[in-house]
Amino acid sequence: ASSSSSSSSKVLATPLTRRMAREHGLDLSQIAGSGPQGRVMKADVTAALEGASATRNE
Amino acid sequence: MAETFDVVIIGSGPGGYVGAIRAAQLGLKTALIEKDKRLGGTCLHRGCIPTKSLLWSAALLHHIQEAADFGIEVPKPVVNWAKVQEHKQKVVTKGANGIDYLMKKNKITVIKGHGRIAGKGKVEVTGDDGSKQQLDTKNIIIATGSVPKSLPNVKVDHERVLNSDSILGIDRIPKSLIVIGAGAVGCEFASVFNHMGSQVSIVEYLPNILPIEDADISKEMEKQFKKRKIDLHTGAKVESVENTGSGVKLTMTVGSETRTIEAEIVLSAVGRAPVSEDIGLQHTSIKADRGFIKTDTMMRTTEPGVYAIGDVIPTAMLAHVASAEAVLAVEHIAGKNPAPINYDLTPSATYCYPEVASVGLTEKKAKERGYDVKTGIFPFSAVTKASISNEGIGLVKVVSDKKYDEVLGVHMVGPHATELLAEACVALRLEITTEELAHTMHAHPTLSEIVKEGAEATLGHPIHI
Amino acid sequence: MAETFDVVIIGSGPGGYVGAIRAAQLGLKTALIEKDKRLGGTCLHRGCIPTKSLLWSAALLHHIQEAADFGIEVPKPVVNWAKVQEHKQKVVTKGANGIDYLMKKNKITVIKGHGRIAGKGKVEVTGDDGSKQQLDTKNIIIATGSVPKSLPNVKVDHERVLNSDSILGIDRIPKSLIVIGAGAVGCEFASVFNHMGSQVSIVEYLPNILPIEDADISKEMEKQFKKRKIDLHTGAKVESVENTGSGVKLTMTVGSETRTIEAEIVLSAVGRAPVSEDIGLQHTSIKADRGFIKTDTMMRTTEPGVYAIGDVIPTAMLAHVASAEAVLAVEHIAGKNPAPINYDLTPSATYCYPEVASVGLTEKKAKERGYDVKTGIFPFSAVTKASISNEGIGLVKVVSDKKYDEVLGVHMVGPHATELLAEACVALRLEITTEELAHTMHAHPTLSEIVKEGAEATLGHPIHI
Ligand SMILES: Cc1cc2nc3c(=O)[nH]c(=O)nc-3n(C[C@H](O)[C@H](O)[C@H](O)COP(=O)(O)OP(=O)(O)OC[C@H]3O[C@@H](n4cnc5c(N)ncnc54)[C@H](O)[C@@H]3O)c2cc1C
Ligand SMILES: Cc1cc2nc3c(=O)[nH]c(=O)nc-3n(C[C@H](O)[C@H](O)[C@H](O)COP(=O)(O)OP(=O)(O)OC[C@H]3O[C@@H](n4cnc5c(N)ncnc54)[C@H](O)[C@@H]3O)c2cc1C
Repeated sequence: ASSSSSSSSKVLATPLTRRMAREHGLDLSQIAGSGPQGRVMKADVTAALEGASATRNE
Repeated sequence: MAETFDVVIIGSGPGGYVGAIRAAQLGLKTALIEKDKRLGGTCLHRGCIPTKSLLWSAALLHHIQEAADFGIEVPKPVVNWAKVQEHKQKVVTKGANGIDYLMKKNKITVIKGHGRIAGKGKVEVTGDDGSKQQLDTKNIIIATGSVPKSLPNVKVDHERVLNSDSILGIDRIPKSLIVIGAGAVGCEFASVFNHMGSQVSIVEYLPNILPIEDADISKEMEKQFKKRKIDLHTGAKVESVENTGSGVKLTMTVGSETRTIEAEIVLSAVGRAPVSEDIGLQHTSIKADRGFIKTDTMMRTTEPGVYAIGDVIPTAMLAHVASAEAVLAVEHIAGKNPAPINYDLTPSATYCYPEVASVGLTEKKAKERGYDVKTGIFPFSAVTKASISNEGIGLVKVVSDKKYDEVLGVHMVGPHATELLAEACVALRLEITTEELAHTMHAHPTLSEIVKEGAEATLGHPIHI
Repeated sequence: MAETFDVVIIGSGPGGYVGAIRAAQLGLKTALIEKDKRLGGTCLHRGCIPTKSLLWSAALLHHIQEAADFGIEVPKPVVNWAKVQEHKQKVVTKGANGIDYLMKKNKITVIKGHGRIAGKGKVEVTGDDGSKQQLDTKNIIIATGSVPKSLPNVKVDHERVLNSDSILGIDRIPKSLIVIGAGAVGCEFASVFNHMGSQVSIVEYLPNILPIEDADISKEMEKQFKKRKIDLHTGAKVESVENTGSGVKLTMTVGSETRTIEAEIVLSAVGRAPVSEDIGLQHTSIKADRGFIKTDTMMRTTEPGVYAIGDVIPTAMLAHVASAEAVLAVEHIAGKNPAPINYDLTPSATYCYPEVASVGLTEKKAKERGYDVKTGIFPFSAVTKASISNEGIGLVKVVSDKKYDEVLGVHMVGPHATELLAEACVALRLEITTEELAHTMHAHPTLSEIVKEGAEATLGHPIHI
């Protein structure tokens, strides 16, 4: 377990999605992961980002 | 009354037999049909395994020839080619026995004969003796694989002009050999026979050998082959191959130049053709496209209940791809919800010496995909473990995306590259960044440290160079 | 006026010299102090590298002895031990030249002599000729490493009773050898000399050889060593070692039994002691604990501006740990915000034949930590690539957590295990689950497929067994 996941529920992510989340101020635990066992993958973060910008653009 | 299978698989290569095992593990009533004498397909009998056995004998000979450098003095080794072949056969037979055992253990019904789809949920099997048997099944997986193809102007006679099937059984080490086609298969045989003492030439139509690899990798391998005195002709179009009685004469054009080279034999290694004829496709909606059967991401063909996997579909013709597709198909049949295969993560391996291995995007492909690409190169000459065996040859190249630092591809030429690749396969699958890869502790001293250094090189600060 | 360094590093092992390079890359004004003639420390001169050179020669000899099985016929090979040593020396010298080059390239000030902390921000270096030089520095890193230690009742005379330093330079292959201590160092020398033809005995105090490894791994390795006719005495307390003039006689007790064995020489390989005396700690607040210097997770000692890394601190005594700690320390000095090292992810490798390698938790440790543990074992005998070189020996064991399916540890005995480990290092670092590992495509045919199969075994459905 990584140091960042000491809280109650564990978020499976990837180095890439952790970085993307950091840069864009996203909370990975709020993103549904499409990877095995719910791991948050790049596609999920990209989708979340696109969703966010789509909302902003409205 | 005939029983009804959950799945009937036609073809027992690494696609078919692995799929059958997984199907049985998932509780499916499974039949596997094979027309060859033994199970295992191309991979076991005419592909991956016998070639690697020859390559091991060849690499061993090479290491023995250098053994004095390490204090092990041996009189000149002699190759007993018949024994080389015997060992190869032993490994293959052991593999086939292993598959037989696995079929029994998993209670898979194995039927020997030629399988054809005979209608909806029906497969007909014709035995060697002409006897026919009909199977009822809920699902069918076509796993009929592929066979060598040849150039229209290069007739394979299995005497002077061999293909990968026939050269595997060759009864001698040819004095000289011309290999047409420098893909994995061509390069592996070139490597074997060069080590065994043949004079080897390679003729490749494209500008570089191993054309699907990253250009820097192909170039490095060309350098290595040249050091080994392999005669390379790239960008070369074969015009004719002529049996001279005592050998073969090959004429090619390279740009405006015409070249003629001669050798004892020629190996035609120009690719493989899918096997989709005479398997009953006419009883389905499936239309093969230049022999290939198209599928969706769950390996379903256009015909409900009929799947296709492995070399017969237009994905990379590799054993592990066939196996992965087979597992996916049976998991789908079993009602699981498998994730589609990400083909960008397909490892590619060529077991020549030194080895070549890669996964992910080449620099060129990454640019085509629109990534802002960074690369890092690190040589094996700066890896201490490699210098211990005098194998400081080759390099690793890491391709990454500037924006998020994602590792997009890892490409290697070097000692044991095919084993070192596994790390990169996992790393890419888990979307690693170069920073994370560079920070991963690797055991010292190992060759695998090169992957870490390659990642550091991408970041601009490798340690040992 | 003397210049002020950003960091002065005492000791040029894989801790010190790697730290110096990274420091220079980060723009720090760096000095490296070494009392040995050449840079590189234990690892390069008396540890990792020379042992692996001997092991390569030994493994090569072994492969040559089996070469006929693969069709390569060679008359009986002869070991030229002087040449074995010469090659080893060549590799070491090349390594030392490499470090010299890296120091120059990175503009690191290298000072030969004995370094001592002389007060806040002061390091005094005493040259071989007694000349003294004082350095001003903002930070100090203690990287003084370790030296062999011995049992109180086993006096190392470097004639009959050797330690790892002296056996490395031995001028002959002993007819017989007793190794006291079956950690990595002991097992590696046992493996070398067994291959080279010595009659080898191992005497280990704990119940199993390689006691820090998972019990199943230790047991498998014991099986392998026994097959190689190495005489194992575990749970054995050495009572005395006596020089008989023509050899040595070792008396031990195993339970209530007393055993006596004789040999030409004894190797004492019972661990290493940190080097923290005579380095000026009295001018700091640092109190060594049985020689070890304690640090926090940023490698800081109790003395502001003084860091310690590598074998001199109470973490695993391994080269890659020393390097990782050094990089961490200089990144901290440079004001970066490095992540602490997760020591659970420290790879461990023993380069005996077959090799042993592991990362993460053993089954026992995982249980102690309260995990609900699952394990999966897969043998190399079921890996086709291994059978190609007749190396279907050993196994992989995957330890996982039932709750989240996380892979907690990967443990191996087998051919090239030290290279195969890299995949597991990355996998654990990225918190892989066994399901994800099992679904990662691995190139076929490779030894690395065993890792995938091990993960499948944990899930209850390995394919090839
Ligand atoms: C020389 C060589 C070296 C190779 N090396 C490697 C390597 O190192 N790594 C790698 O990944 N790949 C390698 N390959 C490729 C690999 O062998 C193939 O990708 C793999 O075998 C494809 O598996 P498959 O199950 O799709 O088909 P195949 O292995 O081709 O198996 C198909 C089987 O179906 C049977 N069959 C066909 N039609 C019928 C029918 N109508 N009824 C019954 N049975 C039928 C065939 O007899 C055959 O046994 C190599 C190939 C060659 C030629
Ligand atoms: C036989 C053997 C085999 C090994 N094999 C492996 C292996 O395969 N993999 C692995 O990871 N580890 C291996 N190790 C362990 C590895 O060598 C050590 O963990 C590693 O060298 C520690 O690095 P270090 O930089 O902390 O210290 P060291 O490498 O011990 O270097 C310390 C340096 O500091 C110098 N020094 C000490 N005091 C002073 C002073 N006051 N002034 C100036 N200089 C000073 C010493 O001369 C020395 O050069 C092996 C060890 C041995 C003995």
